[in-house]
Amino acid sequence: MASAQIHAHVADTHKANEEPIITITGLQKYYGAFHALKNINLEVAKGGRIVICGPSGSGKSTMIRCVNRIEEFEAGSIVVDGISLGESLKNVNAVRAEVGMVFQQFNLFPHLTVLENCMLAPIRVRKVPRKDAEAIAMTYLERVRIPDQANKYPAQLSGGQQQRVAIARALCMTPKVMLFDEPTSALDPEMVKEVLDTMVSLAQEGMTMLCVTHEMGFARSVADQLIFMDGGEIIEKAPPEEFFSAPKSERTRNFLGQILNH
Amino acid sequence: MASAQIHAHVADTHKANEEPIITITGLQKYYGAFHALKNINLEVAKGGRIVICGPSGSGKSTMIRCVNRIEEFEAGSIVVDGISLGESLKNVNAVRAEVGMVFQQFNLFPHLTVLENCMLAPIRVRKVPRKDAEAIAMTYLERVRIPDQANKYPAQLSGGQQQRVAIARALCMTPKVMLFDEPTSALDPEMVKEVLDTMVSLAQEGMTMLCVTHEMGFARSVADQLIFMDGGEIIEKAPPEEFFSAPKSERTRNFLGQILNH
Amino acid sequence: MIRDFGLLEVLSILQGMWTTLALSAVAFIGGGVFGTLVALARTSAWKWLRALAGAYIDFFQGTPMLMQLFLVYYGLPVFGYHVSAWTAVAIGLTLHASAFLGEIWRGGIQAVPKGQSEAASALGLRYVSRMRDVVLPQAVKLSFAPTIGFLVQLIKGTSLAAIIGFVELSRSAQIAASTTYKPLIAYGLAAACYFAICFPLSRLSARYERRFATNT
Amino acid sequence: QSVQEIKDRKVLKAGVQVAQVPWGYTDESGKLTGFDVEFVRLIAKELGVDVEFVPVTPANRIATLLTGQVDMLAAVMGIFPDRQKVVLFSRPYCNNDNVFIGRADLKASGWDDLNGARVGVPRGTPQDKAVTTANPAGATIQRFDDDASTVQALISGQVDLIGAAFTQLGNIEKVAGPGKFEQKFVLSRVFNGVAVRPQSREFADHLNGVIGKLIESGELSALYKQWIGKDMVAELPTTGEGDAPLPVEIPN
Amino acid sequence: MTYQFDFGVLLPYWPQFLHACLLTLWLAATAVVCGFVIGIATVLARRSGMAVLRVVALSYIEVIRNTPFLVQVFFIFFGLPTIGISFTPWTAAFIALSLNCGAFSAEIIRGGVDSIPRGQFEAGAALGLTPLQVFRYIILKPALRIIYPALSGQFILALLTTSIVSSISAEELTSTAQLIDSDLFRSFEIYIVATFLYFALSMIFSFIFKGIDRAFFSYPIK
Ligand SMILES: Nc1ncnc2c1ncn2[C@@H]1O[C@H](COP(=O)(O)OP(=O)(O)OP(=O)(O)O)[C@@H](O)[C@H]1O
Ligand SMILES: Nc1ncnc2c1ncn2[C@@H]1O[C@H](COP(=O)(O)OP(=O)(O)OP(=O)(O)O)[C@@H](O)[C@H]1O
Ligand SMILES: [Mg+2]
Ligand SMILES: [Mg+2]
Repeated sequence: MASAQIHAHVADTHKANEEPIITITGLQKYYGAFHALKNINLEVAKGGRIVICGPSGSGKSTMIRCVNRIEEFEAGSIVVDGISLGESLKNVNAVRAEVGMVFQQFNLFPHLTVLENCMLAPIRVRKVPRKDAEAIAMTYLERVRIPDQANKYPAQLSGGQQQRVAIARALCMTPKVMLFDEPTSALDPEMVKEVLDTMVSLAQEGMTMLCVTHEMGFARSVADQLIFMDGGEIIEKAPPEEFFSAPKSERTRNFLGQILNH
Repeated sequence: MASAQIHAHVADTHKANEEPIITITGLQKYYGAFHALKNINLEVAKGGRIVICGPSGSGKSTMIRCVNRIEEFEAGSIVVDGISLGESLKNVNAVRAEVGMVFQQFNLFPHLTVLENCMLAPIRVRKVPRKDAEAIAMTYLERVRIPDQANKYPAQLSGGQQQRVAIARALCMTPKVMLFDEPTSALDPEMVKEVLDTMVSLAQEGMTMLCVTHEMGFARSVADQLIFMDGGEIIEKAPPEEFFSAPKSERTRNFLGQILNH
Repeated sequence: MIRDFGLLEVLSILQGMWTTLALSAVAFIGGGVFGTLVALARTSAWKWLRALAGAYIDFFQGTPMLMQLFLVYYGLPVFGYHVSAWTAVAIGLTLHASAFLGEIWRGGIQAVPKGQSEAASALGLRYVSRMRDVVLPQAVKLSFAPTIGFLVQLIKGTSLAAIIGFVELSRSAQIAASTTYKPLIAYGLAAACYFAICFPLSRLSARYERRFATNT
Repeated sequence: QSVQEIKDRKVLKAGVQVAQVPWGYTDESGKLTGFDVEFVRLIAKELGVDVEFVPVTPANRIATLLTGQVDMLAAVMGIFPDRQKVVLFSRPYCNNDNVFIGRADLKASGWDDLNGARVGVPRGTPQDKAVTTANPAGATIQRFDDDASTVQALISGQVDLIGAAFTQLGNIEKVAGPGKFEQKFVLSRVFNGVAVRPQSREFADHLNGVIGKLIESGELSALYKQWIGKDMVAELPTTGEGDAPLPVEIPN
Repeated sequence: MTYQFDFGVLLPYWPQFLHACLLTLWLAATAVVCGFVIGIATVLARRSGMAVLRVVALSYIEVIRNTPFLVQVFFIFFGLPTIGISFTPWTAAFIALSLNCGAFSAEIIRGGVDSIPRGQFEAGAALGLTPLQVFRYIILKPALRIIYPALSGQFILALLTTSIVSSISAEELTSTAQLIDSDLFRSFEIYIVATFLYFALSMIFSFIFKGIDRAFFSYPIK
């Protein structure tokens, strides 16, 4: 496994800072009568790399979408980099500018070129001049190793390339935290690796990451904490060695059995 | 892996018959100017279980779609169970009735119940009376272990259940050959197994199968031949042991490296 | 002789509403039957048939319905076919509606995922069964909202049948306006009648549209 | 179209206007009546046949006649040279005076007073033709679909003056109240005739006979008095063809 | 055949027909542009946070869509003067047609916006864009691309609808045809010519629309 030697290195960068950059306390979320998140508590240290897994419908997406308030929630609080997500619209936008997000379905803007996709938010939100925005965009496109695709439209790229553009687009806002929601599960198998490699290198540079994924190889080598969710709750939270070798909960064991066993 | 002990058993049923049930000779297929299949030659023995893999766009779907003429082709011939796919419309329909097909996207008919989905073709094509068609449908729904869902609509089922209905629907025409086009790749990870199990049990009963899939565990334990395609050509064809341990072609090795290595 | 706007006017406008409903029914049924054929022709495998259906649709969508009715009703006798007003309006509205419905349903047919007809082919179903059992039921559902939307247009459009002598909702309002010189009341009442017919249909259409937006 | 055919069929198909008070309209009891309608009933009685009334509008009446949907038109149709070219007119059966009606406070006694005025006329009518030909300096001409809209435009103040048949003034006063609007000047006297298809000369001749008889017996002028409320001109022209029945200018 | 066709007599009238076509085209084009702007404003109002705006927008759409255009024209031309607002026929026609187009395009545009995957809105929000920015920079263009056929169809309908404004004395193709008819009584020839002129105009319209389509919506999609 290519990422094996990376592991030690990633672990190093981490330990340095321990003040939490994300603090989730008593989070409750309902869809109508349906209780989607039940009292979620979580702290993520700066540079922390959390991988979240669990069966479909367990609330993984809902949880990370609450972090940048794409989803509203009913009770509890989420503090990101000292900014509390209260009712104020201003805080919401402040948080969103600090938190990058990458979706399963890429969600690139189809009518804009790759470059324009990356320039949009810096220009409109950060009011960066066009020229500078372009320079920033090119930097991050090089970072994900597709500067040569800058003038193509999303539809002209492969899934793996699209997802790397999505990552670059989020990075252009220089976020302090990156959220990933199953970034590789809409990809053809041979493209999964190129996206995971990009994420690994992000982790190496100390980016704080919350990542929903079932790529257990990636989890094993990159995560410093694994979380297993089921029925809207965090059932298990442990460092990878412990998580895979000695899961405390029966449900975690079953789930791992299912996804590792075919 | 649960299917390991099945392997020997499946292999037994097979060797008995060796006359080819599918013969593909010099198959050429163009999409406009794009050469999608380049001189494909393949023989499948009765009871043969072929697994086809290869990168996206390599022509895997195109090839198996040619077998039941959902795709037209420009040159070459395909003989299925002695029926040649010439120009005659009659032959096309004769072949289609002998060949079942299961798609990645299930393609169940959303306006019909599970039972009606299964009864449609026997009634309209084989002119089976309604009563008998229902009996046949129930038999195969039991076979895929969801007789209790018979009166639901596809949208009310999980992906794994839908795909098993799709298999049952194809079986209701008592086909001699089953084609599978990535039957598990649109499924959530925890549903993959139930569909693979259904396919394994079909193989055990001696069904001739052509299956495009990247589930290498399944391929290893069920297939008697693995095919690797790239750029519209068959690059490698070998029994599983040989295919995995000593692939002749560089491209096969790379591909296997990519999909097994994360 | 000029008189106040009274019960008689109200009754005659309500009477006109029935004629409007009857005309709309004729147009919708005739247009539905032929519209299906137009839609099938527009999606057929033969290029010339598609082109023909396309020209037919272009012509009837590209000229005012007023002119179409006029040319059918006054034009057919010129060529020796004497037809009753009902026959003429049935022909005219059917031609008009079939072009529009044909185009709407073509959209519906093409919106049914290709996998559906592929799966049907793979099961050995032939064209007729493929269309009747698999594609059309879904296409009709998918195009339900625009179909009802067009029905609303059609109901309002049947007012043009006045040109060939039908005293329907608009024309009866016009007559009431001329005998009372109270056009605002007369047309206002007609508008209320149209609204009473069309609004529930529009709501229905919107509800279906939403249902599909959430279902797919 | 021969008279015999109509008699054999036992039905006379006549095109009339049905929203043109007091010429043709439905009364309070819902019955179609008016001067033209009752006139047609007299003709049918003379022929010994029933009548089937076909509603027509100024816009479609000629097409309705020429395509054979009706046998004749008695649809407030004045005899004009251009109409004579496409249909055959019977001898006139009444006169219809075209006038201008305007706001009471407006001073207008002829074309020259129309500078700056907005003049409404029903499209394609004699009034329309007259204004269009006169093209009074400084006036804006607005054309409407029918008399009702034209009158409505006057009442709602969208125009200052309208060209209309003299029968309209009574209608306007009924709606707007007396004294607000008045007849300004008379434009012309038009003679209405029955129109038939050009080939139906025999039918036209027959109609001429019937009309002559009705005039002689005084039935027609009584009918006119009853519906229009004025006396019919004593000396109607005796033919629908040539220059004789054409409108007479009435000098202001 | 009881009727003899004679198209020759129409020949001297060609300048009038041409003029009428241009007027019709001008009325339709200005009303369509204006209606489109009204349509977008209405869609934004319907999605806005203020309940009043939403109700006003919804009532506007429903009333216009469910009553005949003729009645709307009459109301504006004959009805509004009773409360002291009056327009020239041409202005009244323009206002009525713009309002009519506005309501229909609002419904179409809304359909287009609804058909944009939710992920697009979310991705925009996740980048820190405000809702209005998301609409302007992310949603509008793809939505327009999807509804473009419906929209251009609606605009051709608007072109054909102009025929109705002749009833309030606005001069356009239909009223010109009727005027010529009252000169000539050659109804068939005139209506056939008018029909083909309308057809030609709508073909020109759809040609222009195709051009716009190619120019603005030509980014590739799968
Ligand atoms: N907009 C919504 N309205 C109502 N219910 C919702 C909505 N979004 C999600 N849910 C429900 O909330 C639960 C959690 O959904 P969520 O998307 O967070 O699950 P997940 O763990 O991400 O699953 P998956 O692996 O399928 O993405 C599910 O039961 C889902 O049906
Ligand atoms: N209808 C079509 N028109 C034009 N090109 C097509 C069409 N269908 C497929 N192709 C092209 O043919 C090639 C082979 O396609 P095919 O779907 O067979 O690939 P595949 O191996 O099944 O890929 P995947 O793993 O993505 O399903 C691809 O390059 C594809 O772009
Ligand atoms: Mg999720
Ligand atoms: Mg494929």
